[in-house]
Amino acid sequence: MAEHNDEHRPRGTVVLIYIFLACFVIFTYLNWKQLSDVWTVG
Amino acid sequence: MSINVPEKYWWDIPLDQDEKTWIKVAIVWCILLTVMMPWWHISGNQNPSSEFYRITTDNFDKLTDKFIAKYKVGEEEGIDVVAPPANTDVFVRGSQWMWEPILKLKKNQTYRIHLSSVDVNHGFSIVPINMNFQAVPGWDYVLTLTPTTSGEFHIVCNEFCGIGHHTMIGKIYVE
Amino acid sequence: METEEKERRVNYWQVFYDDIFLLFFLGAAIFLISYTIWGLIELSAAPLSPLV
Amino acid sequence: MNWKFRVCPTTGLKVHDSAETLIQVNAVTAIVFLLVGGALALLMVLTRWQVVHILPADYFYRLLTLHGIAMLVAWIIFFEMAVLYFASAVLLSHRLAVPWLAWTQYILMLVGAAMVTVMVLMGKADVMFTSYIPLQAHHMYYLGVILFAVGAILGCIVFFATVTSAKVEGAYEGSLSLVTYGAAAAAIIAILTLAHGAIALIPTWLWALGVIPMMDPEAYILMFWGFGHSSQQINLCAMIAIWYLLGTLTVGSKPISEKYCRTAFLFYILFVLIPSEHHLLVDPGLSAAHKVWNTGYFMHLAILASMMHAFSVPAYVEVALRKKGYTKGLFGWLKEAPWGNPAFSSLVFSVVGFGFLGGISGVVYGTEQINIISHNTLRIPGHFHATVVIGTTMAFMGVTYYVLPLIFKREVAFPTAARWQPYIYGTGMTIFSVAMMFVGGFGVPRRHWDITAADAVFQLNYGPVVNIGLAITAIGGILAAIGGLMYCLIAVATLLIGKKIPQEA
Repeated sequence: MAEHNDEHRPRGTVVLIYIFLACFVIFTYLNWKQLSDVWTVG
Repeated sequence: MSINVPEKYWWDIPLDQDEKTWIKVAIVWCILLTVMMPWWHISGNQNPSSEFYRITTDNFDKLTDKFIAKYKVGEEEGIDVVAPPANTDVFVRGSQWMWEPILKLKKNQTYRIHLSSVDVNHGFSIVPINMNFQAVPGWDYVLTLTPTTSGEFHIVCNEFCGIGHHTMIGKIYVE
Repeated sequence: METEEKERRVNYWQVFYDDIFLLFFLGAAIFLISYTIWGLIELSAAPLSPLV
Repeated sequence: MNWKFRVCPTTGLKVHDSAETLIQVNAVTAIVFLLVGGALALLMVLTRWQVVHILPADYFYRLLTLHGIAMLVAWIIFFEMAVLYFASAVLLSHRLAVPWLAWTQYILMLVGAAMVTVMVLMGKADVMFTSYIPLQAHHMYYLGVILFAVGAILGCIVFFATVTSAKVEGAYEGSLSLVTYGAAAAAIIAILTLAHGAIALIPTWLWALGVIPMMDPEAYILMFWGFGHSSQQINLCAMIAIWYLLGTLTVGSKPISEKYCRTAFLFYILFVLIPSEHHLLVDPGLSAAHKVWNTGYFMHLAILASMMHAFSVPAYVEVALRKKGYTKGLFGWLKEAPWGNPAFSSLVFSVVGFGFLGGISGVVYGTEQINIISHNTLRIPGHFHATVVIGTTMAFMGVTYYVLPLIFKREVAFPTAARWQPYIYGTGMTIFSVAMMFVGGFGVPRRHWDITAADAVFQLNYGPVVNIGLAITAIGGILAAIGGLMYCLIAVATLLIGKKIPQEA
């Protein structure tokens, strides 16, 4: 089947999606970091 | 085409390797995102409080007045300034359009802040530290708060509460 | 071959996915139980202030 | 049966004339509200830009209320009704079931939207989109919202009736197409959402009439967000259905794995509604268990669904382009993509903006603890302008460039302007959203007329970084307003003077 032809594999998207995941991880980390700097509340 | 009826036995078509790998990676990340919340309750210092009580607006009004009378140390722009000792019940009253009283707190001391409103919803936002909680009429929200930085802070209302909303500014001093 | 194709059973997962009314009820059940009903129960079970 | 159909010369789809008329009226009404909301948006950004500060306080709050309703409710839900009728009647080449019910939908929604607009403009409903009690609006305002919601429920019922009758009468065999399936997910979510709207607003309406006492304010918040937040998940499903539709229309992409895409939609139906909790994370009344569980999307399975779509939509576009022979390197296909087609560039902005800006920020700000540093700050409107405007609105704009020739049978007017429109709008909104989220990180409140608090007893100064950030927000907003106006003008001009496309008898 054509989908299994390596020429037609979505290799670019694979790279893009891991860039996306990296952004997600960094943004999450930065926000937890910012949170840990505010006053203590519970 | 995604606008046409799919192949009859679409369930039996296996996923591509790229799709399978991505799902696995994404699941791991989703589990991490989920676990962070309970984990922070155990080991983090900033968690939304789960302590709250129902209280009528009249009763909250009276409790705040009593609290102000007990610990009043002065006035600023006509608003009472109070300096409560650490580990006591502190009352913060939101109303159209002011936060009362002005608090004088000590750095690294813990206070039980009772937050509520006596008319409509208000937003309790401490700037520039950027901490935000909701003040809801009929609800006493108890925040166990420990200021860890000193200076002059403002309380901004960040829930729309009427045309004078933007003039609703309070103050906290931390020494 | 052709007749065999026609007699193949559609996977029951596929039948489940296609039943949009069943999905509607499942979605309603999860949302109502997890968010709405649980939330309303918690709100109504909130304690009265011990200070008054 | 003597239903009137025509055959679309481009797609070969059979179009029922009632479906066509209803798609037209809903889409045109949507665009009118977009124009109104866009004009108001311009006034909003020019007020929050502290140097310009154009509106007085009462008008700012009043028009902000109307901006929210015109955009988040009227534009999007009218357009979604058009999408539901398109995805059912047109894509299944079937008649629209019960056209009179669909007309009732349209009239109820129109009357409801008009009542709300008039009440807000008269100054009888300065309550914001949320209309949190005990703040009270005129009872006609609540009735308007209720009528609108009932109308939208009827639209969903027409959708399900059409899909069911298509199945019964053999218009299709087996499973629904992926786009129709996504629309079905949107319709399912819409019914659950609008039911919550009714539970929140009917008692509030009766309270405003003086018939019953006020409900508990926290219970109102709980019910309101079952409506207010979940209605954004209707947009989510409709938007993703349109992503697949645009992928097919622009580059001929097709789903490689139906199982994969449909599982993602299934996760939405089941798990995407419970994070209405996002708005109650720093409120009293709910335990940490309720908050963590609900804001966590059932172990973030709905987030998993979004991440799955985030992979499959571009992947299918890439595969389609590679099959056309653009196989050079990793990104050769991207270079050869039809960037001059406004539907394609809208799709790219929608996917990238929704994912990178709206999606990530939404999940993070909606985390129980992180909400402490985000609740009601400008981070929140920054987030949802990325999801609802860059995401949903740009997807809807993109599909309009196909709806105009297919449903209105006219060629798109001003093709050069249409080419540029997504870039101007998308760039403007990206600047706007990013700047807003950045400023919100300093604790700048949303829905606030004057953050210097010049009229208050104490003045505030957030510092130069915030002032510059708000200026950049405004510039992004102005750019987006230009792009939005271009879209409205292109659409209106096409309807009035666009070249008619000849149809087969």
